[in-house]
Amino acid sequence: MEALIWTVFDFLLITAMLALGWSALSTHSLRRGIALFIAFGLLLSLVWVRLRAPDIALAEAAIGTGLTGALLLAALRDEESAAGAASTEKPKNTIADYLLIAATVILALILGWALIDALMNRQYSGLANEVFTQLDRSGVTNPVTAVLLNFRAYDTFLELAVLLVAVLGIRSLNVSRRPYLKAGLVLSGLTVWLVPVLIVISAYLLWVGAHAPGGAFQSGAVLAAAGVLLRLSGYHGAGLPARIVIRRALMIVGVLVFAIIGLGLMVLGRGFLEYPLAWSGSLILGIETAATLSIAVTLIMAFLAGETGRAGNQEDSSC
Amino acid sequence: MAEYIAMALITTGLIFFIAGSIGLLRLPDLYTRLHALTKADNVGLGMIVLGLAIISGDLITTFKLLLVWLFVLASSAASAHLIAQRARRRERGLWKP
Amino acid sequence: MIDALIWVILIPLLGGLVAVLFPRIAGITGILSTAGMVFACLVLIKLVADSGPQVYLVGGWSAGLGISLYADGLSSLFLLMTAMIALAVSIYASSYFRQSHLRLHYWPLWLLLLSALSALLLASDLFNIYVTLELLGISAVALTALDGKRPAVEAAVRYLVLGLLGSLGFLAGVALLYAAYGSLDLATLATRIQPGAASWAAAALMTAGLMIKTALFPMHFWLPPAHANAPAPVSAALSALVVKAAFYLVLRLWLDLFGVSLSGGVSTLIGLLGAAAVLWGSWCALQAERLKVLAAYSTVAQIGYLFIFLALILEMPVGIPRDEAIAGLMLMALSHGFAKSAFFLSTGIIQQRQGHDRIKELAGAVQGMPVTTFTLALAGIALIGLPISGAFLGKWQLIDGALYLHDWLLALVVLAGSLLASAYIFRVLGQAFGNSPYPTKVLSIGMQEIPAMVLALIATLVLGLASGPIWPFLEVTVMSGRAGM
Amino acid sequence: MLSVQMIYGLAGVLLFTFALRVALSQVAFLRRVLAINVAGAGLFLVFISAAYKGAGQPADPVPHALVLTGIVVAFSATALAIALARRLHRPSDDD
Repeated sequence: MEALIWTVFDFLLITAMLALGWSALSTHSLRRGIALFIAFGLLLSLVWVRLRAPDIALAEAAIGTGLTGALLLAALRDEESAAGAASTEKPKNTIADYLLIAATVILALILGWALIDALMNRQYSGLANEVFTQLDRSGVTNPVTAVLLNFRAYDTFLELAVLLVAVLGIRSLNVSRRPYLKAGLVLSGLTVWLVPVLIVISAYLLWVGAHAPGGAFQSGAVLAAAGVLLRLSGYHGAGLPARIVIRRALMIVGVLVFAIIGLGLMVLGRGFLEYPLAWSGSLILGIETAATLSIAVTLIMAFLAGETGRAGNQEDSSC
Repeated sequence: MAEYIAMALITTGLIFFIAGSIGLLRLPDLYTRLHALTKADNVGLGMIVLGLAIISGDLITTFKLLLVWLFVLASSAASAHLIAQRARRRERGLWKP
Repeated sequence: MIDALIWVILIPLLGGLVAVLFPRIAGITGILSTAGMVFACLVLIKLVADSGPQVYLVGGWSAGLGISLYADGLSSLFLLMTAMIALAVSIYASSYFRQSHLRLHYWPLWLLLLSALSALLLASDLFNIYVTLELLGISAVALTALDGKRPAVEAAVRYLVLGLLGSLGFLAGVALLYAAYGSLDLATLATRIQPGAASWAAAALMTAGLMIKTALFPMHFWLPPAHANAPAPVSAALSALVVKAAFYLVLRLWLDLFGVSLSGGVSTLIGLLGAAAVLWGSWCALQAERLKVLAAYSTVAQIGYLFIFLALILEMPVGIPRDEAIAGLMLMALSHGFAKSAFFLSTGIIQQRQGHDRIKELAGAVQGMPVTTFTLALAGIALIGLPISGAFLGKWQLIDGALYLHDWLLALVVLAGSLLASAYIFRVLGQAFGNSPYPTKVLSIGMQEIPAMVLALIATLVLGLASGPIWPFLEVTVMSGRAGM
Repeated sequence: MLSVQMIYGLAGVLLFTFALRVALSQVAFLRRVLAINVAGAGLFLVFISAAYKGAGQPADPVPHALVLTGIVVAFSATALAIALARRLHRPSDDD
């Protein structure tokens, strides 16, 4: 009986997700497309929870839907003010489109067949048991954080560099957005009350990451949400430090701490990012705190499109 | 016994959600829809949170669930107000994009 | 000593961070970091030459669980090329960007691009390769759109969209391989992979994704606007390094992972696409109005040669002719890298001095900038593949390999491509000779002309005459074969 | 366990291919950015469904870490794409 309930639930969840995904991409009005995309992202977080991936659900809701959605809506606001009316073009299907549809149907069939073949006769189960046997030597008990910050720490190191490069690229384009108007009573009331709570939650998420779903990326995203909320309610600096030098330092602190700890361990004769067993817990926490700070600052600057805001001195138009 | 109370609470909560969505589809203009959504969904969520708290039993999860409910209440009330305010201004032609 | 692998990645990365924090000393940090990178690469080459391929387990975990870096003959030679070109471009850029406000944004992005390149050339874990590909793509796009003018930003937008689609294709392949064989490490996957639907689809997807990134013929339309509109030092790096790093990945995947069991009909397809790229790229280069567009289309053609080479290697049975072919491919890739970067750098000098790079109005360039035109001529020799250049030896091996496989069509295409290449190079050189009697002064901008000339000299003289040691170096390391380890 | 992996994996493939079609067709730039995000989500679904080990056992954490990295990389690419689009709509002051 219970299996039946689960299959019905799976069926409903998948059809809802596919329907949302399909409609987000094929509605005529871009504004409705973005709204549906945000709904799709939230439903996707539900799918991650269903597939027993709570860390991904947190990150999907915070970064994949929340911040990406905020970014898209801000982009829409600029595009609409530039283009006047909301863009409601009806894409007419040319022959190229039909060809493309045929090609993607074939691709879908090939990929589906390949996936079924991969899952059916699968001799090697993934790296799960390797991770669980080594888990006690990783310094944290949450397996995803162990993989992210110990076993595959080099991946996370490069990924923080990707985030940094993206923001450096945005900064060089110098496309700062018009600041928002001073918020009315309700929004500023909400902001004054919500922002401190968001900061506490982000600290909690950072701390809990060691033994339960959470960690640097989720807490960085929540901190960035506080910054975005400040920005929306009229605080131009969006909570970022006013002085340019501090802002630059915060941008790179995540990658820098990673590199310094890696090099420090090499000086002590161990490999790059090869944590000694005794300190690995605290080293990971140190890296995570620095990563949270730089993730939050870079995500906020991505939303601001790199503008320093009125508070920053105008030595150069972007920090 | 607690199971059944929780079950009852959650189903009534669901009924409120369904009422909210029907309100969204059927009601004529923006303001009434906003009204339906924020009112019905928040009560529905309150019911579900209560039901889940009973099922979970321990205090910390109950507190977290209440926190979730508080956040949804605050954000949906604030956003409903903002949407309504923007619609009012647009009607009176005050709004400049 | 094995830490050289990590230092090659860390030096430019730390340089980039310093350049973000202290923009005033960004130029010097850039030059010092690239010099450090060259030194680390030389140490690495010596290490690989003495004791064979090096594996570095990052974080001390075994290859299955953790990520391992791998340096063999192929990757360390590409790394050395990257480091040397990077040093020359950095010296060039420190004077090219001296006045402009772009200096603040150029150096951090450039140094992070270099660390992405070295991380990619040393990666041996599939998902790690995906992350380095993204890091490379995003920094290249940011650099392309650096001067913020409309054509550059439009080219950067198209480059980003196609780059993301390429990375998604690659990631789809990684997902299938992990679902089927439960590992991400190249060495373990090479032992586990068998021909089947999953490995076929993964090979097709990954190769298609990387073909977009190398701008192979049908998917090349994003490259000319991007490379032509980017600032000169950026387009030199894009053409010589970024596009070639993606080709290196195709080579690595087909030699190590998919090679044995899956080549089949794929090599004929790759050969055909390569041939089409050679002909189409050279033909468009002949029509190009501007020097930079000509250089960009010549990159499309040169990538075509490399893919023809790959098709031949896949068809050859393992043995001496195959090692020769791989060494020949290596020589062509290296000499194109040096020659193309020299070509773009000297085009940048012409553009800065004369305000434009239209080929028709180049008259008098020889008199005004004799050294720059000399570098253009040297680079042209290496691009065509005339005798004293690495490309000549490479093309010799290419035609030799094609004849070995009795593939007359490919040999014909290579000859036709070289003919077209000489046509468009001599068209440029012909325009450069003006009528004013004698050169006013030899060196117009030392800091910019000398690095460009050194690169061109490496492409022609060093690779042409002194490329002896490459053969044993390549054969010892690449042929030892990763799967056996 | 296998059927759950299969259903969600195939749903991921469907999402990926459909979003790829929209991303490749000539539509407004913001819509193509949306399509690339949805395609990425489809791929992540294939990853995580392969990692699902049934209701009882904990799932394989390695794909979870990969998808987390993927989400952040996707965000950075989207942020850069949107900034580039803004630059196109707004001729810069020094033009």
